[in-house]
Amino acid sequence: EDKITIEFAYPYSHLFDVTYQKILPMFEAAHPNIEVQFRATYESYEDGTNTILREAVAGTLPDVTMQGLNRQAILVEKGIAKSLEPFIAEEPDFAREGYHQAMLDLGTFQNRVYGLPFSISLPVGYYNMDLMAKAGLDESNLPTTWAEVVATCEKLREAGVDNPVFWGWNITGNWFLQALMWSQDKPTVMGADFTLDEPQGLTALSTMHDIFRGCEMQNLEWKAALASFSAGEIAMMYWSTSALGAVERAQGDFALKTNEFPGIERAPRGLPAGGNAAMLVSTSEDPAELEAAWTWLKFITSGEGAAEVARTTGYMPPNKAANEIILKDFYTQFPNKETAVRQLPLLREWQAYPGDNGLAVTQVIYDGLEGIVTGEHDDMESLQEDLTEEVQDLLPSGS
Amino acid sequence: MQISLSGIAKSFGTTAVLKGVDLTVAAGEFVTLVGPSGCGKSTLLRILAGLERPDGGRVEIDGRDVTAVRPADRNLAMVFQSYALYPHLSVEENMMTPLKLRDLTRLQRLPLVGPLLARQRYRALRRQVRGAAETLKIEDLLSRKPGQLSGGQRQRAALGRAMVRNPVAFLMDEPLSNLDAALRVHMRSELSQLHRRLATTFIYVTHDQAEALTMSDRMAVMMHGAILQLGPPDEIYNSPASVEVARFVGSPAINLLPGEIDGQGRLSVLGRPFSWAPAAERQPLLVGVRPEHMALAPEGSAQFSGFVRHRENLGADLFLHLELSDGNTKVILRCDPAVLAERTQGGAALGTRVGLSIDPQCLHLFGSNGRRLTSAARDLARIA
Amino acid sequence: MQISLSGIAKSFGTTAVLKGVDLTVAAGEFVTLVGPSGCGKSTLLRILAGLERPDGGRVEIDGRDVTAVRPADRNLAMVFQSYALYPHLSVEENMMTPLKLRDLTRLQRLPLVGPLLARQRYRALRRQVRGAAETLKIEDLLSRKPGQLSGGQRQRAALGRAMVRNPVAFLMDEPLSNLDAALRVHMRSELSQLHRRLATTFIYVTHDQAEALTMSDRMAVMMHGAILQLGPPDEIYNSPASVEVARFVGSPAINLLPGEIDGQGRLSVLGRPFSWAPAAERQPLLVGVRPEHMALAPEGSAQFSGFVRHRENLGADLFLHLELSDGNTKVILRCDPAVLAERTQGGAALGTRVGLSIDPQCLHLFGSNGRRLTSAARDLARIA
Amino acid sequence: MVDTAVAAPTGSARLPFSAAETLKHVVLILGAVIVLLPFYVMVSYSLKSPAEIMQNQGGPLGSQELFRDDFCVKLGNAPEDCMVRPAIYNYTTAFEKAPLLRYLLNGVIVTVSIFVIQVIVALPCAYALAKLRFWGREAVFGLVLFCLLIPVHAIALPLYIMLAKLGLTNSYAALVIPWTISVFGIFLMRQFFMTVPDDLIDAARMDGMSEYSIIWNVMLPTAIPALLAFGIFSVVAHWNDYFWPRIVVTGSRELFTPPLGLREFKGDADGDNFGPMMATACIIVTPLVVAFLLAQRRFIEGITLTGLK
Amino acid sequence: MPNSRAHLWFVGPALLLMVLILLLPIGIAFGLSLTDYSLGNTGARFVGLENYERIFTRSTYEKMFGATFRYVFVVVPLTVGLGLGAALLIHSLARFGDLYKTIYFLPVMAALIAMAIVWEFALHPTVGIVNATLERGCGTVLETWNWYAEGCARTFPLWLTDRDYAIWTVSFIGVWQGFGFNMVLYLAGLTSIPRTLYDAAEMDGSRSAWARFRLVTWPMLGPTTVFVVTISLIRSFQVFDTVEAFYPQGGGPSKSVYVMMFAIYEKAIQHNLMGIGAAITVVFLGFVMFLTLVQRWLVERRTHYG
Ligand SMILES: Nc1ncnc2c1ncn2[C@@H]1O[C@H](COP(=O)(O)OP(=O)(O)OP(=O)(O)O)[C@@H](O)[C@H]1O
Ligand SMILES: Nc1ncnc2c1ncn2[C@@H]1O[C@H](COP(=O)(O)OP(=O)(O)OP(=O)(O)O)[C@@H](O)[C@H]1O
Ligand SMILES: [Mg+2]
Ligand SMILES: [Mg+2]
Repeated sequence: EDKITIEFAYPYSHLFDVTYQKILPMFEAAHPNIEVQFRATYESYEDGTNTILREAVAGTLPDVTMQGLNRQAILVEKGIAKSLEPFIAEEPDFAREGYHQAMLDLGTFQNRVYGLPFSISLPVGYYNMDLMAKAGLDESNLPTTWAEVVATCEKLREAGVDNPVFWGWNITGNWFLQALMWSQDKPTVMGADFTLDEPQGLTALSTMHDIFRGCEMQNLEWKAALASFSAGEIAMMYWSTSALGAVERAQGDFALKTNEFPGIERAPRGLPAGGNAAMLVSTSEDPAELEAAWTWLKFITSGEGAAEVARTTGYMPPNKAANEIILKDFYTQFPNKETAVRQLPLLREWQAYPGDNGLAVTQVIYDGLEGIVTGEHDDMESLQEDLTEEVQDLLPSGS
Repeated sequence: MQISLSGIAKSFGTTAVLKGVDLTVAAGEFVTLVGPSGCGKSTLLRILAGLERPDGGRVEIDGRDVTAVRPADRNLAMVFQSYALYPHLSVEENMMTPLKLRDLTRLQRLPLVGPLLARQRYRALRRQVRGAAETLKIEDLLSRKPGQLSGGQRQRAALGRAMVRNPVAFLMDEPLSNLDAALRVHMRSELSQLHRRLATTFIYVTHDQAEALTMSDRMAVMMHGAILQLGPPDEIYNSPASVEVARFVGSPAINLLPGEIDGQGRLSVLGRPFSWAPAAERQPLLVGVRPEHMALAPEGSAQFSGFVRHRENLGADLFLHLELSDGNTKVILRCDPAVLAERTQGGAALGTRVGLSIDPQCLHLFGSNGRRLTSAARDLARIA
Repeated sequence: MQISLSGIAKSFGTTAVLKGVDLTVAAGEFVTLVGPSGCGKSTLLRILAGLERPDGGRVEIDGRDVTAVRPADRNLAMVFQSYALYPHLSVEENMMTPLKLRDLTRLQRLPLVGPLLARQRYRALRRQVRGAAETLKIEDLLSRKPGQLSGGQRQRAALGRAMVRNPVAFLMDEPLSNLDAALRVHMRSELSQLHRRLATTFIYVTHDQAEALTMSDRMAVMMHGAILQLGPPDEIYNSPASVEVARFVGSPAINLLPGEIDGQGRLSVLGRPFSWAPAAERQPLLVGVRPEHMALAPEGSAQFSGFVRHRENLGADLFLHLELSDGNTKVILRCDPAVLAERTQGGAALGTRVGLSIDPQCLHLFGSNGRRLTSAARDLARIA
Repeated sequence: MVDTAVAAPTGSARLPFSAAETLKHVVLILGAVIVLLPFYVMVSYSLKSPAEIMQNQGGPLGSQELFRDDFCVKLGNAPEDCMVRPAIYNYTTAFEKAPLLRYLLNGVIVTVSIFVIQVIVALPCAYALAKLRFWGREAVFGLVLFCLLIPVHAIALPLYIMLAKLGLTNSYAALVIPWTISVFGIFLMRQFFMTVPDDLIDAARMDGMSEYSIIWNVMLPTAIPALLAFGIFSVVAHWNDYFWPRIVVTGSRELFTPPLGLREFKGDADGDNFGPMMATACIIVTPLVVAFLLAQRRFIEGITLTGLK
Repeated sequence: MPNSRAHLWFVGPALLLMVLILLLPIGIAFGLSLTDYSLGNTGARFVGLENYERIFTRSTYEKMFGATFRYVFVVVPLTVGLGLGAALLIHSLARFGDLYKTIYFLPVMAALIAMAIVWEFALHPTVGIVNATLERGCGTVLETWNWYAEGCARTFPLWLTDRDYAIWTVSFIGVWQGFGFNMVLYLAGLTSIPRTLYDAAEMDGSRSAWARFRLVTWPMLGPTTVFVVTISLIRSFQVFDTVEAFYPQGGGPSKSVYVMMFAIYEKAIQHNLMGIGAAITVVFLGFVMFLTLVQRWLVERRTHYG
């Protein structure tokens, strides 16, 4: 009988190749009439979005694509992504598959679901326990607020650690800013309104400033930071859970511990979700093919498919069923991977900025934050003002 | 097969390089185009070859108008000053190229396949090449590349490439000018002999008058885009049609002295009356005397006198550069060094005053327009 | 100031290029080194200049050993075949360069600042340059770049650059060989006159014997890295010390005929006995006769006879190439075209048989070792 | 201050290693050390395990101690079966994970077709610009000079859109077409052809060659050194090009060129797989170095003749 | 063959491709620079010169010009100078010239994307080979040098991510990558200088190598220098690969390495704002053309050809 072929593309081959290599045989066993062809992987989320935009012009879109959570909005706005509502409607017991609402929200736009999250990361802290011990800290009393972090820095520096902290402000430009905003339970954009001008905004900026200055943090690029951390020079590193694999692979001879992301004065009240979601971008008119694409999309985001994400990467699956049922022993076996799961209730949207200038906004924020690290900006209030003005100017209502 | 050019005109941009040149070359003739640099010799030759298209005029070969025919279809062979051998091909391949292009089909010319397909034909071509190589005595060099040859050998290889195809005529553009003096003299006689052997038309461009004088049946002296005089070499040497031709032909150059014909029709040179009347109107003249027609004479019997300013002894000849007593005329005279040594002890030292006599029969008279007076002394003498 | 080279030896790799050359040049002399290509002339000159260091031997200038002295400190000036003018500098700057390098400090040589700092000195230098330019008649060209000059003008600019510094001697390496024939003849006399005017030593390298013969006080014939003969040009032309020298000097080359001296000490050439005895032992000989010492003679009175194979009419001279009756000896003889035309109607056509006579006084006899027999006819004649 | 005058009088008396010569070597070796430093790092990393790379340990060649291959473990194998030697791991991964042989083949196909087409297009044009007189020649040459200035990155998107409209993305054509015209090639070859004597061309015409065969039978063989020079420039540029293939090849990996092989190991925010990446880099650069070594003599000669003197 | 139409066939294809592949996209870019087109949108709005206005008013773009010119003015003189220096040294060598030639040409041949990563490691602030080597010097006399002492006290500079060093570091890598290319061009130029000119200089009394260089080598290399400088200018204006490899986002610390080509890429491809990207392209072309013309005009007059 006819085999239906669908095309599929995803980012970060060195991370996800193994995941899909494990999923594919299972899928083929379950659906022998569908053949999934993998396209060249995207180098990064940005590359993924740009590629899809180009392919939309060329008319060579794949059927299913994995996009960064904050990149979904663009594809929806430009009408490239297809709504998944019709397919969800067909599913009799969609909820039972384990998609819980918070996760579905990440892919919901104008009340319609466009993307199903596949792998989720959250910001966490990585600690070199050997160094932390020098500051007199152990597993039980790792810092929970940024103030504590700064205090720890001082102790560490006294103990001869030149470079106590690396705080990943540079990850995708604005993720950590959103993290500080969500910590205070404040979204960064509301509609077309940039909320940095509110008091929470200033708090977020000042917190960063305190960390960078208080810890005399070097402006490291991620690879350099990873190298320094692996070499045992950095004690505390704040970054995405997704890097766990890379960190463990490269780590030197010290005890590594991940722990919850600290908050401002208290534990965070929310954190932005990183990771990617599966979107349907097929241009096919053939219902059978669309159906096949949906089948694949559903397979990888639920059940055994999703579980492989946790097994093979530092990410966690966004699927309740997968996390709670399938992976129970797994997390006890790999406690460092569990930190993110513990933070799951804090999961919030990784917000995109609306309009054509959305990506340029990210850049403006990135540049602003970088100014704090490099010491270009010291007055947070004026930075707050500048950033707000510039970003608002780029957002649709501003023009 | 007769070649004729008529009314050939050619301009580059706004400068007219050729101004209506006519030239007819008989079958088997050796014609030399000679003239100063830039006078248009090469251009004329290139027009004849078809490499350049004239702005006006006709080129005919054997009565057929070929003005618009491609060079390849005129069956002329050309030898270039720089030889223009294909540097990447051996001498044999160089010589074979025109044959291949003419006699083989496109398929047969293919690099590896060709020789297999048409073994017979290739063998025939190779025989032809070998024949030409023997004539030129370069059989041993056939497998060398041009870079491995000396100047004279390259010259011969280039000739060979021209010869193999039995062209209607050979066109040569200063083929010897890249050779050193001794080799040039040698190749001169080789070319002449080749011409006699092949009995093909040669049209030969040079600015070296020695080549033109020694090799050609007829020579054409070109200047400023026009042919000034056309005729056998000795006619041109002995009866130059104009001052320009006279000055160009002969080495060292002809001596030109101011003179005039007075009311009685008597000639005087540098103010000194000569004893005969060239039968022309009263006019100022330029009087030409070749160095070999002047002789040292005892002061008494001499017509002129002057000081020796410089002497060049070439072994066989000795050229004396004299400054005449009038102070601003310089002449060169040739004498036999042995004779001179005998006649004047130690041979006319620099600065000494010597007498000079001129054979009136050997004067060339040019009118104020620069043209030869037809009734010049020597011609008269001949008729007499 | 006397320049002397003694025992100069030089090898490149394993090939010995110079094999112990001795040469002494008197102050103010014009000495020419002549010889075939590759014989080591340039190398010798470069050793003298200091551009090359000899493997053995001494170079002395004015009695001082300069073998290890840098070129810049020998105060010799060199004119190169390719002129070697700095193409980016005007003629004036070119001529000023050696002066600047010698007379100015490093600071004063700086591009823009220098002329401001040392205005006086620059003015003096410029005067010096202008003086030399006047001598050479190139004042008008001073501001041009070499690329805008003709060959002769470049030649003069190069001379100018050498002249300005009043060197001990001028060294010239084939300075005329890049010029065309007419200009070469002209520059020849200019150089001679310059030499007379400056009265400086000239050491001049060429492979063109006409230059050597006409310009030099003495010429040295070099071959295979050694000087074969050194003497005034007419001595070399008239009494070549060996076959090699005789063959090299003279154009067209000397005719060489086989001969011998028999038991009675009588000379015979090509089997024909000659009427005098050169007072040498019995031996086989090579007998040299220059083309101008052969003459056409009526068959009866002729010593030899041959067929005309080729004729070259140069206007003033006519060279006949004859093949002697013995079938394998070829000779060239020179005659006056006018005389020939008179004597033989239409002038010895190709293929006709002509008689040939040789002036026994002008024979050059070379022994089997190639060396001249000192008792050769002509020398005898002279002594007599 | 450099002794440029090779013919200096000291020349012939020069010992194999005089003081000046030694000094030059010292300077050049210092330069070479700096130039080679990254290559040393590259080769050295291609032999090391991830931990050694990150912590800068293991000496120049790495300790070659066994380490665990996570990828293998994640695929469900027992950890003890997944112990590998770094050097072997890095190079085998380079060839397995990224089908590097295939990429190398693609690289050869693409660079060779680009070069061949560039030659086919540029050579006649250069010939016409150098040796034929025709109306508008100066204008065309001016255009060539102008086009030399155009950066590819600036026109990438319009070009992509044009190719997309033709449906040519994700094909060898897409990789090749934008480079079919090399203005640099035209420029270089024109300069070279200017030095070829006119007589040679006229001789070919007299021999009966058409203009077309003059180009291929006379100019091409004469221009081999210049072509070699151009070839090195062209091949180096397109063999190493990362930007353009990344833009047009979005479909199957079958079309990847060697540098895209690097991207398998490029991980951005999540850490890269450096060992295999460096191994890949070493493998990619090797063919070029070999080619350069082979071509070097005539390559420099080629530029010498192209009128850049 | 003046009468044939051969040149049409010869120039035609090249001309056609030139127009289609190079000029048409430039035309399109010019058109787009007047709009706010964004990939994936169906239409675009005509915005006049707004995009250009932005380029010349926003501070980011000021940084763009700053970074570009800083890069160009460091890299061009150094690649040319080092290229010449290396060529002179190698040319004067009796042996081993080929070896050095190959070594110095290596960076030209290496894939920059891989080399960028290598450099990142080599320049790592603590474990990188550069700073590790510098650290060895701590405690020696070098410490009397203030800068060095500071480095020893904490760490030596973060070459790539310190905004005071970044552009110079990137420039250094540009020099590292580019001077071999110029060296080869200069070597070619050197081989074609007639030896007799050096002899003449020697005879004229130039005693030092420097005098000979001033008198002969440098002027004779004039045309090569024109070519080398032109090519280096164009290439360094077009610098992109290193910047993108080191700073995939943002163009370096405080945008200190935000060169024009990266700006074009960031705007047009990363941010999907084709209008602005195209406008920068047009400005870029204008700049390079202007500079090339100026340079030609300045140099051509003083250069001797043939
Ligand atoms: N292709 C051309 N374009 C412009 N001018 C030309 C061209 N070819 C020749 N000329 C000019 O035409 C004139 C005649 O040139 P031609 O080559 O026929 O001279 P020539 O007599 O052969 O000189 P020579 O003895 O130097 O070879 C010269 O002034 C030359 O500059
Ligand atoms: N630098 C060198 N290296 C090796 N061989 C050389 C060098 N210079 C000259 N020779 C060789 O030395 C011999 C003499 O050369 P030289 O230049 O002195 O000859 P020449 O008499 O000047 O010849 P020409 O008349 O051709 O200039 C030649 O065989 C030449 O090949
Ligand atoms: Mg000519
Ligand atoms: Mg010589």
